[in-house]
Amino acid sequence: MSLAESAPAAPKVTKKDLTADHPTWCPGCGDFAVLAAYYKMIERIQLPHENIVTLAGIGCSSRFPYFVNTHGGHFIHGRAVPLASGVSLSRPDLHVFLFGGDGDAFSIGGNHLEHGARKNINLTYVIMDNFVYGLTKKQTSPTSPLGFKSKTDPTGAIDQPVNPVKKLLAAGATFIARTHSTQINHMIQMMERALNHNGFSVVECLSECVEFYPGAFDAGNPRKGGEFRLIEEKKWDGTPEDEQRHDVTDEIAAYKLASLPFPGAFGVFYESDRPSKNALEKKWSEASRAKLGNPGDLELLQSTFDRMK
Amino acid sequence: MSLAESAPAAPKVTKKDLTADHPTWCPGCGDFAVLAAYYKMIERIQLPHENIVTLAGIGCSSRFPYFVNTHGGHFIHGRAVPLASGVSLSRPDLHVFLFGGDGDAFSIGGNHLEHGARKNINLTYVIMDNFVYGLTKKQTSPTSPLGFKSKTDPTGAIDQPVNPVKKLLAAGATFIARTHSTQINHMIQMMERALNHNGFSVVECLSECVEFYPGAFDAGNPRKGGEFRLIEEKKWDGTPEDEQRHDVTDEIAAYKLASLPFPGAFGVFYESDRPSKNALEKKWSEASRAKLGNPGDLELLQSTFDRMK
Amino acid sequence: MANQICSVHSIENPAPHGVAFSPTGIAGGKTSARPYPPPVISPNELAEPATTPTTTAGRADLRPQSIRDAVIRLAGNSQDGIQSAGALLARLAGRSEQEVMTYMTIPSTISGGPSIFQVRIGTGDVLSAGDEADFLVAFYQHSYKDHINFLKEGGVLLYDSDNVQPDIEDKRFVHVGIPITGLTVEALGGTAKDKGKNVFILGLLAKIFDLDVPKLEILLREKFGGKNESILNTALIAFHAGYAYPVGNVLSTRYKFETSQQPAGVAQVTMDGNQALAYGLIAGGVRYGAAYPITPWSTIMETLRSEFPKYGGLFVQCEDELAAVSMALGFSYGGHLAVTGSAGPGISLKTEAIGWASMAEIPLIVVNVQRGGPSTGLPTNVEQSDLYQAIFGGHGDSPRVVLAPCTVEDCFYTAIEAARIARKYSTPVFILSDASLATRIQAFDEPDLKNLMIDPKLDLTPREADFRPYPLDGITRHAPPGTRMLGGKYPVVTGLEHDEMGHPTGSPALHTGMTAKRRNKLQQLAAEIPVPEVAGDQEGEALVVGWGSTYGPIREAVKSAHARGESIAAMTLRHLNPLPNGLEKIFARYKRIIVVEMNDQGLYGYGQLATVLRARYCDPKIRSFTKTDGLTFRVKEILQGVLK
Amino acid sequence: MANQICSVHSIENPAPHGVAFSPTGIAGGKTSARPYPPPVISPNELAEPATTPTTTAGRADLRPQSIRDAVIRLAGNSQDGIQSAGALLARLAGRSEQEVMTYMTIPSTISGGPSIFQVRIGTGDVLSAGDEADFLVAFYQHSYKDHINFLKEGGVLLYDSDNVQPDIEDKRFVHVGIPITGLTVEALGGTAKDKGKNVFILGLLAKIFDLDVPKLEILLREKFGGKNESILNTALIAFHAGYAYPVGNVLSTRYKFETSQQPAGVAQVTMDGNQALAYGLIAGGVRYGAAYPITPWSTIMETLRSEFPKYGGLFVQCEDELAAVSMALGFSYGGHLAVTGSAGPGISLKTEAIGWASMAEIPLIVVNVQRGGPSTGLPTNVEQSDLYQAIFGGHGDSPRVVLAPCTVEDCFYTAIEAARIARKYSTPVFILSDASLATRIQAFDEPDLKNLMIDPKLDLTPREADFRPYPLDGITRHAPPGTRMLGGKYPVVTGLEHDEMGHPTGSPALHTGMTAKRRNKLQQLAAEIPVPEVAGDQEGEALVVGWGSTYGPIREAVKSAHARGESIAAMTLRHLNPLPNGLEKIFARYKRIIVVEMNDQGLYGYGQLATVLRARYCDPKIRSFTKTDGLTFRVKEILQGVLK
Ligand SMILES: Cc1ncc(C[n+]2csc(CCOP(=O)(O)OP(=O)(O)O)c2C)c(N)n1
Ligand SMILES: Cc1ncc(C[n+]2csc(CCOP(=O)(O)OP(=O)(O)O)c2C)c(N)n1
Ligand code: SF4
Ligand code: SF4
Ligand SMILES: [Mg+2]
Ligand SMILES: [Mg+2]
Repeated sequence: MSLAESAPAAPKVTKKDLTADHPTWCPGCGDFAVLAAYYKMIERIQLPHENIVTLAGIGCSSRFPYFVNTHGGHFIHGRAVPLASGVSLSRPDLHVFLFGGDGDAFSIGGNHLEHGARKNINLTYVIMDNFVYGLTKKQTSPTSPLGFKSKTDPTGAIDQPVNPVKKLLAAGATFIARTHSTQINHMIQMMERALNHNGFSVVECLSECVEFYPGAFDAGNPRKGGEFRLIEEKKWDGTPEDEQRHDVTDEIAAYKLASLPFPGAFGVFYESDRPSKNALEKKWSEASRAKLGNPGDLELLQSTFDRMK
Repeated sequence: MSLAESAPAAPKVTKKDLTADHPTWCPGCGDFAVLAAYYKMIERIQLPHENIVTLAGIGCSSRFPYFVNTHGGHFIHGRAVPLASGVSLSRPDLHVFLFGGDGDAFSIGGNHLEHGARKNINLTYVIMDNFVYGLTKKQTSPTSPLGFKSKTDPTGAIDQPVNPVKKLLAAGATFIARTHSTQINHMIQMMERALNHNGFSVVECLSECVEFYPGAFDAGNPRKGGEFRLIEEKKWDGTPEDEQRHDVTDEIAAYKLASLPFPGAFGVFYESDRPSKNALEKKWSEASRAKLGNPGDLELLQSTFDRMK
Repeated sequence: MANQICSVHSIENPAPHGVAFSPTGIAGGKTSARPYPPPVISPNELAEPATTPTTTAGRADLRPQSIRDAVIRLAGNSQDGIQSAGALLARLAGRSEQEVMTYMTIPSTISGGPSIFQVRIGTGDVLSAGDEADFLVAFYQHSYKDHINFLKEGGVLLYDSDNVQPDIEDKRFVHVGIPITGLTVEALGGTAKDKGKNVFILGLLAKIFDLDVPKLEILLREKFGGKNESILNTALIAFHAGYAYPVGNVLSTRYKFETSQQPAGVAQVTMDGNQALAYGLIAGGVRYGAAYPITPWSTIMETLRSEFPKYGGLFVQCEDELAAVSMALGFSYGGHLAVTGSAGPGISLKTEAIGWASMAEIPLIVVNVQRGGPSTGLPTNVEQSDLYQAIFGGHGDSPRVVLAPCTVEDCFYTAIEAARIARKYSTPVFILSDASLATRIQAFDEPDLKNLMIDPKLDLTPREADFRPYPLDGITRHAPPGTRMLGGKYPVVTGLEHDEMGHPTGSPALHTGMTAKRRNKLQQLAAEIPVPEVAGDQEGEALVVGWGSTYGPIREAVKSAHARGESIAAMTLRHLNPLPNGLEKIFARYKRIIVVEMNDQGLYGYGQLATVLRARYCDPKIRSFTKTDGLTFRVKEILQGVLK
Repeated sequence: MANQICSVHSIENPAPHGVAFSPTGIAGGKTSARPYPPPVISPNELAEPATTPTTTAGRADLRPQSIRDAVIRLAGNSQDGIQSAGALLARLAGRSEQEVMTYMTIPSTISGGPSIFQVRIGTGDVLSAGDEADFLVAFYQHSYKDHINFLKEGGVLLYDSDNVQPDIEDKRFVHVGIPITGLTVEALGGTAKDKGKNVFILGLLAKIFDLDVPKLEILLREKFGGKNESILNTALIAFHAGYAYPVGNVLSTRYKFETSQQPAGVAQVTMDGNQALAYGLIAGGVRYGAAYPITPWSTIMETLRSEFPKYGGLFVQCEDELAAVSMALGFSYGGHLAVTGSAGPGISLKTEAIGWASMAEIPLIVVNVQRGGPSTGLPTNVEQSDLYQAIFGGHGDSPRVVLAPCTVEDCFYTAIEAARIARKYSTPVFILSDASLATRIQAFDEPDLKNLMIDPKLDLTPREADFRPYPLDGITRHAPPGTRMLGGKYPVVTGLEHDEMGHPTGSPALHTGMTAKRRNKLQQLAAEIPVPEVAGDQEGEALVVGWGSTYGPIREAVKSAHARGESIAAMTLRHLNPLPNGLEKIFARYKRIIVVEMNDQGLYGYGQLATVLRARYCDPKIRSFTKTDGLTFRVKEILQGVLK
């Protein structure tokens, strides 16, 4: 979503302005950090307060909008992408942010995620992936690893999990990043870059469910003896090191990166500047109006009726 | 779907046995050839007649089951994969075939296709892709190319189409092939290999809608001056030529192949022998029963109730 | 000039009012004073001069005769373009200020097949497409076989003698055989082969009915005058070949429609119900929408997909109905009232999200163009079996507004009213149309757009500090994103039960209060819905109640029964949920209330509207007459059903 | 011994029959001869000895006193494990052949929070969890504040004096302060910190109510005796610490439940409604299913996901509800009757596919564990607002069977009946449970599995040459794939309208005939449903009609009103669509029919069942008493609502 679109000169937005209801999340839930990063990011960028929209589906993570003092919506399970798309396509003045869980995004919402990506609708989607169904108290999620013991897989999950980055690449998402809720600065960076991307931008954020999947992401957390492996992006400085670095416009390379074993790499996997549906539809609308000489609504409908006499 | 499963010694099945209602398709529709290939394939393999199930969603192509004299079902739009999965998971004695269109598979049914692939359910899905909505008379489909003029895109489609092979690869389908309804023998080969694959096998078959998208696939039809570019699979014969050939177990290579411009390559893109959900669930069921000493149903429920006293 | 409105419109909705055909009818607006029109021409009147065709053989020209009404059925295959020929006739009638109504069948097989197009043109009210044809044009043997019994006794059978061998012994009809295929091929020099048959027929009919040729030529130009000149020429050649054919040799009479008594001047527009509904939405200020294709809804979305952008809006074809309703809600949440639509299967999929609209109180228009059900059912047939779902389909207590247009003209005005209600009450509004309205072509008075047109403004006026998104004591006024909240508190809309500020709550008192709030606003709406007009005897033996597209046949049936001295009246409900208040007073004036519907009698013997009325009024005299054959009601079916 | 069945079961379903508590009650099976039980112990009786606690101070042991019934409410946070303590009490009651019912609230916030668990144990019928508590155990100050008013006058407040400062001036209650936290930590050596509080309380209650300690120890072993021995030891230590506490110093009475008069021997099983429903499905021969998680349905799917494989079946968690219902239909089509389920939002999503099941005539069981609506609504509260959707939710004329269990025991038998009906009529069957049944724990007579258990056999017997998949003159008998068709013609099941062989058709006659066929089979079912039993006066002033979980409170209310001399009776409907025949005869015997439901009064003043009954019977004396506060009915609310 491009900053260009945002109207200037609103009063300064502070964390205090952005704070709403106290989160109902369990103490220690990874989602708190995602919320903090969102506050910080908006504070840094200073978006006009009233032009921020925070939307979500259903899930623990999807309670997000209640905890943010912006225009917001808490929709139904799995359909937040089309809801947000409607807002984005009809309101270029707004910054549309979407938050939700892995079940919301990849299970019930999987098809909408894919078509939103394909159509390249201009919005930013932060998927708070905890590898489990939190709100409904520990069922297997589409990202639960094989062997994960849940209430619906008491002896361990047997279905191969979704690979979010691969799915998004194949679907045609134009910005795909991955981060970890214990890495607050990295989260902020990724959210900001997603926001600045003009098109469908997704950030998968590993966010621990301390209640039902504690320690799930320690392997990606240095403080827990894990490795937070950052993607080094090409600087195009012609240096030999640069050879080794990742070209974010290279879809195949991104797909390879996405094949790394858990916890995998973090950072920007892919970014492309394919035109957004917002831009294409706008162009079409303007062209069809121009062809008619940009008539007024009444004039236009009247002329249509005249043809039906 | 593995032949191993099929019971032997049924009376010989002939095309005549398999023929049912006369197809209601428009004269010249590509789907006729797909039907013919299906008859031929079954005749070759000689599956027990009563153990063949032909299922479909909704669309012109999805009328398929009426034209085949096997057990069959004409379900609702986009949900045929879970329907077929239910049949497959509960009836190992059956050969489950699924037919449908691009809208059915990639638009409304996109999520089910993906999860069916991920769970690797044992069935064969032939997607009759005509790049358009036929039954509803020419709206843009998820595979319609950019610029395609339809009733919902009168000045040409603007949404980037789905790439079926990429989608299926990322989703985890274990057999992915592509064919063309003017290449009858190739169709039969692909269907047969899909049938013999143990897991979720998909054949994307370009099948022309002469009514609403005539000539769509001429570029892949030598008889129309196009090129039917076949995928050469590795023979593992250590010859230098073999270096150039495609390794169907190489996911990245398959993804690259899928990136070729239209009409792209035809043949098997990918095949892997990841265990099917059918096998995994069976194993789990047998294990849990064994743990209990394979009790009878009554005995089992009684013991459960005894624990609740 | 048309009067296809079933009942008075809501006061805030300045549509032409329904006409009461009985002098005692409630004044129904500008046309209600119009005298009770005489019954339509009888079969015999029409056909009598032709009953002895043989004697007329050889005569050069047609003896003129004046008629008020004619039903012409064109029977062929869907490929023959009989639809376009019929549509041109309909449009001509519209331009000639005649009443017109068409009826067509769409083959349910993909590859086309037998199909008909029926045009009824009249100088008086034309309320139905007609039970019987005065003229049958048969292209093929199967057309003849399937439809000859629809031709009234004494009616004229016009057949393509190249393809049809009628039973000429059958003296009930006037047989007029013309080698249509041959003549067309001949006229077009084989180039377009027999593709011009439809236009040839048009020329033939122009001669027989003494139609206005210059006007028809203009229509042909409008229809075929595209990029390729040759197409238009071919059409004109075929037309004149048909017109020039010496039909006098085989048919003795030239029929001339009486010129209408209407004060000329009010121009008419001619279109089908789906077009009327689409343009009504535009007039009502709807500029955004999203949907997924399905018959018979698709043509609305196709129209809006092209039209909305011209008005600076947008209509999106989504991946499925779940996405479509959700995107439409995104538009509405964004401050632009949006529309979504489908037929039964798709509406079923939208159920969950529509429940969110009820709970979050976001306005939305949901169009259901009903077809035969359940499940995929009969995609190209008509039925009124989705009323239960529209009223009761949501989980939880989720009251919805349900409107049903009853004519093509009413599709236009109902769409405007739906938009008004959705905005005023911030709630989802259903429009229940059906397959017969969708494809039926009617002419109606050109709407007064200047006064009707709603200019949709995005309301971002800053909200005061005391703003409550969900006031218990008032109707919710959605504050779209982009609105500055002077109190500094920004609202979250939600599908969870909530307090006045939109915070989730499990409070017993609040759930009770909010449930009542969501119900009360529909009760408020009910109070502003006018009591529907009753046509016919204002009290007496029987009141026939209907809804939707059965309006015409019911009116015509009641009219003719009345003419025969029956004590009977007709009422059509356009507001089905909430119902208008005061119906009990009307019911009290009749001995029998017969609810006529195209749906099943159900487990207990009552159709869907009948069940709703019985539940509210507990009046045992409310009875049902229903059918489920997938076809529109014939006038005589209704007469049989209601008179006993 | 339990009699929680609301009405006689279908003859083919050999469940224990409902008990008529009035001598004139219809004989309701083996227990119906049981005499009218005396009213439950009065607050004063219970508390009187304790009203002057001070005087009793210092006394070493408790004075025994016999009681028939006690309501104990444990109030703390969801983390305190009060649920498990309460559940153990309930199970103990079950093993002691006492009636028991529990009630709990689940915090709607994710991170847990205040929550209660209430156990009512009685020697007579226990029909509701109780309007007031005899004992309140308060863990925290907020527990005390929120629940003290639920304690009846003279009731005993047992509080953790480490966390709670009650208003000891409040002389309405007996205050018993015990440093529960401190004592537990002390007993467990701080190791498990205050985690053992719940078990400590259990020990305390065991002493106060003179419970069977050996039995309790066995229960503790069953519950905590897992892999880790130390857990069990901790539990036993905490339990005995509580039991050993000299509660006599602060409370004078030891309460002893009367030993039940029931002929011992019939063992009882104790479980919650969702378990009962799940095991009922297994007993009914259901072995396959698919669903998606949602509160309060999830625990059924979790049980079946583990249980079905043990029976050689399978339950699949799908990607969404659309896939779930479709996969369940795949199982059923394959010849294995399957179940799917959800709560409102998910059922809404299943609507389209359920319509296919009606049309294709494939059997299916759909469980809806109702919660507060609309939309996401109140996920953890109870409501009965999905009845309309269950009966009327599908598009097209798609009649569905709708059953509603009314007790935990009935959940078990209703599941068996649903499976029987789905098989016999090859049609979708809804089971409407609700959030209160789902989590309520009750003890009931151990079912006679030997006679009940259905062995699901896959029927692949070859079909004769004259086999018709959709006979107009009979009930569809699905031929699953794998069946040899001796006529050589293999069937296609379809959601399109079809002829008897399953070929798609648009034939008017066939659509009429098939629509009637799908309706008639439900009318046949109606004929075999027994007329529900009426408890209380068999004719008189008022008949209170209910459905689902309101059975208990309605029975108890009517019972006490009756005891006070009111002319009143109660009837619970378990079959909601089709309704049993002959209700009109029952209604005729009363002056007022009051339908009590947990849903909204709607636009016209009637709840959902009331509306359905009014529509069928058009009897204006059918009235509604409804509420929408998301809570189960209190007995006194019902009394206020129905007696005026
Ligand atoms: C249609 C529908 N189906 C199911 C549910 C129940 N439900 C609520 S949230 C959820 C999934 C939660 O998992 P996730 O999306 O990963 O979010 P998390 O709680 O883990 O943050 C489910 C199944 C629902 N509310 N609506
Ligand atoms: C729920 C639902 N939505 C929409 C439709 C209407 N519909 C039927 S088939 C179809 C798409 C047809 O396109 P495709 O799947 O590509 O099949 P084709 O006809 O091209 O073979 C649609 C939108 C429907 N029957 N059900
Ligand atoms: S359940 Fe898990 S995801 Fe939900 S709030 Fe608690 S810790 Fe977070
Ligand atoms: S419309 Fe197209 S896809 Fe359908 S039958 Fe005709 S040619 Fe085939
Ligand atoms: Mg999650
Ligand atoms: Mg297609």
